[in-house]
Amino acid sequence: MNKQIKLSVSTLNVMECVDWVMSPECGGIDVFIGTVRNATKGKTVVRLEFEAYEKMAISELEKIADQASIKWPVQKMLIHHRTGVLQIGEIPVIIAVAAAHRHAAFEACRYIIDTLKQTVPIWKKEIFEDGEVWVAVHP
Amino acid sequence: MNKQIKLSVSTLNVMECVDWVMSPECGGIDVFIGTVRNATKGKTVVRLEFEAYEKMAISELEKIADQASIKWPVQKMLIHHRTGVLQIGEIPVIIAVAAAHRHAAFEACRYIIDTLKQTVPIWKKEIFEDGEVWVAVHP
Amino acid sequence: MKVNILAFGIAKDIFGGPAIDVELFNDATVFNLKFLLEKQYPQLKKLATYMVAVNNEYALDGDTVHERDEIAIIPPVSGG
Amino acid sequence: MKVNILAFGIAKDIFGGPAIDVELFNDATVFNLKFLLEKQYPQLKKLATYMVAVNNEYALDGDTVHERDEIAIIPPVSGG
Repeated sequence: MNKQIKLSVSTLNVMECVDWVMSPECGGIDVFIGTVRNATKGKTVVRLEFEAYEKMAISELEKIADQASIKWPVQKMLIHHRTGVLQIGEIPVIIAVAAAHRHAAFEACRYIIDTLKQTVPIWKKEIFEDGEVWVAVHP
Repeated sequence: MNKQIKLSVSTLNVMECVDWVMSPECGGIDVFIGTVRNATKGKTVVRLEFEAYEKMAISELEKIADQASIKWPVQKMLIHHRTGVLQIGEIPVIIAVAAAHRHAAFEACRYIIDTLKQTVPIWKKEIFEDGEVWVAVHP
Repeated sequence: MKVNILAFGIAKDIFGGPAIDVELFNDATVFNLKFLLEKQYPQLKKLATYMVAVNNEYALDGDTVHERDEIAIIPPVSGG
Repeated sequence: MKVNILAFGIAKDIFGGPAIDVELFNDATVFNLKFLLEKQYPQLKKLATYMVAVNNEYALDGDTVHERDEIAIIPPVSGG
């Protein structure tokens, strides 16, 4: 199993991620792309800021990828996550998984994003016109 | 629900598909990308040929997308499928689904590819060095 | 009545071309059509299964076919 | 012993900065540390939950902390 895990302050590149996981041994690739929504509970979001505890975030992401590769027969896995300021429509996260069979790719990709949102030390702050708030989705 | 369904004799473009489904109301996009594997049951594949009963294929794909949009709250769905000759590594199919919440995107995307493989009148011929065969995965 | 049958995938190989004409009695059903085709093209029976589409919709054995219907033989699909 | 505590997200706001120093007795546990911090920064208790990481691993309440450990307060995460 071949993995690439990265935190980045600059724009994530979907095509670069897809190209990295694509290989002639794989039959299916599943890609999850998060995007910054323009509203939360009806309130207009101006921009987002992501903060990461970088060393630990990388190490938790590595664990998640390793777990996924134990659970499902996957060939390549990529996780790129943004940090810093993101405008509406920008991409906070890209997860790409290539496998010989599509079910493994789907399952692993979903496992990675679900687990990432529970365990990886990255925090999102939503900036509204009249204030800002640290998001706490998983209390 | 906004959908785009296309059969194409030319190379499918992942970025174009992702860009089409991306919108500021969506929080998650799931993309499935099929790729041509270089071997089937250990036998080297030289190239593939896809044949479609085009009018019916489009109509069956429309039905699948409509079903998916009844089952899950999705915002945009795209299905592009190749026809004609494909070399190893080329992309026979791209499915992209955007939704406010990721679970709907994952479920709908997986439903579409699973159902496509069962009901849509498209046929794949594998060309080996010493012969060729129409694939019949779902008897 | 004479009906035109489109063939795809392996059915095209079995029929030796992308379409054939067959002579059917009026009010014939999909079942009648399949019976006739399997007599003329015994290799059809070797397929694990195949469907008949009438006017771009999967048809049931009991459905009636009409002279101007667009009829197609749909061997097991393998898209994706 | 003096330990340095890193803070992220809302914990940074609560501590008023990205790191604080606290004075702890030797062989103190994560539980002792949390107790002390919650006394000094009562707002911590208003978080639905928070974790402590020691040397980049989530720690349990019973784990011992040492002088040179890298300790961090991990409020509810919201990546992705």
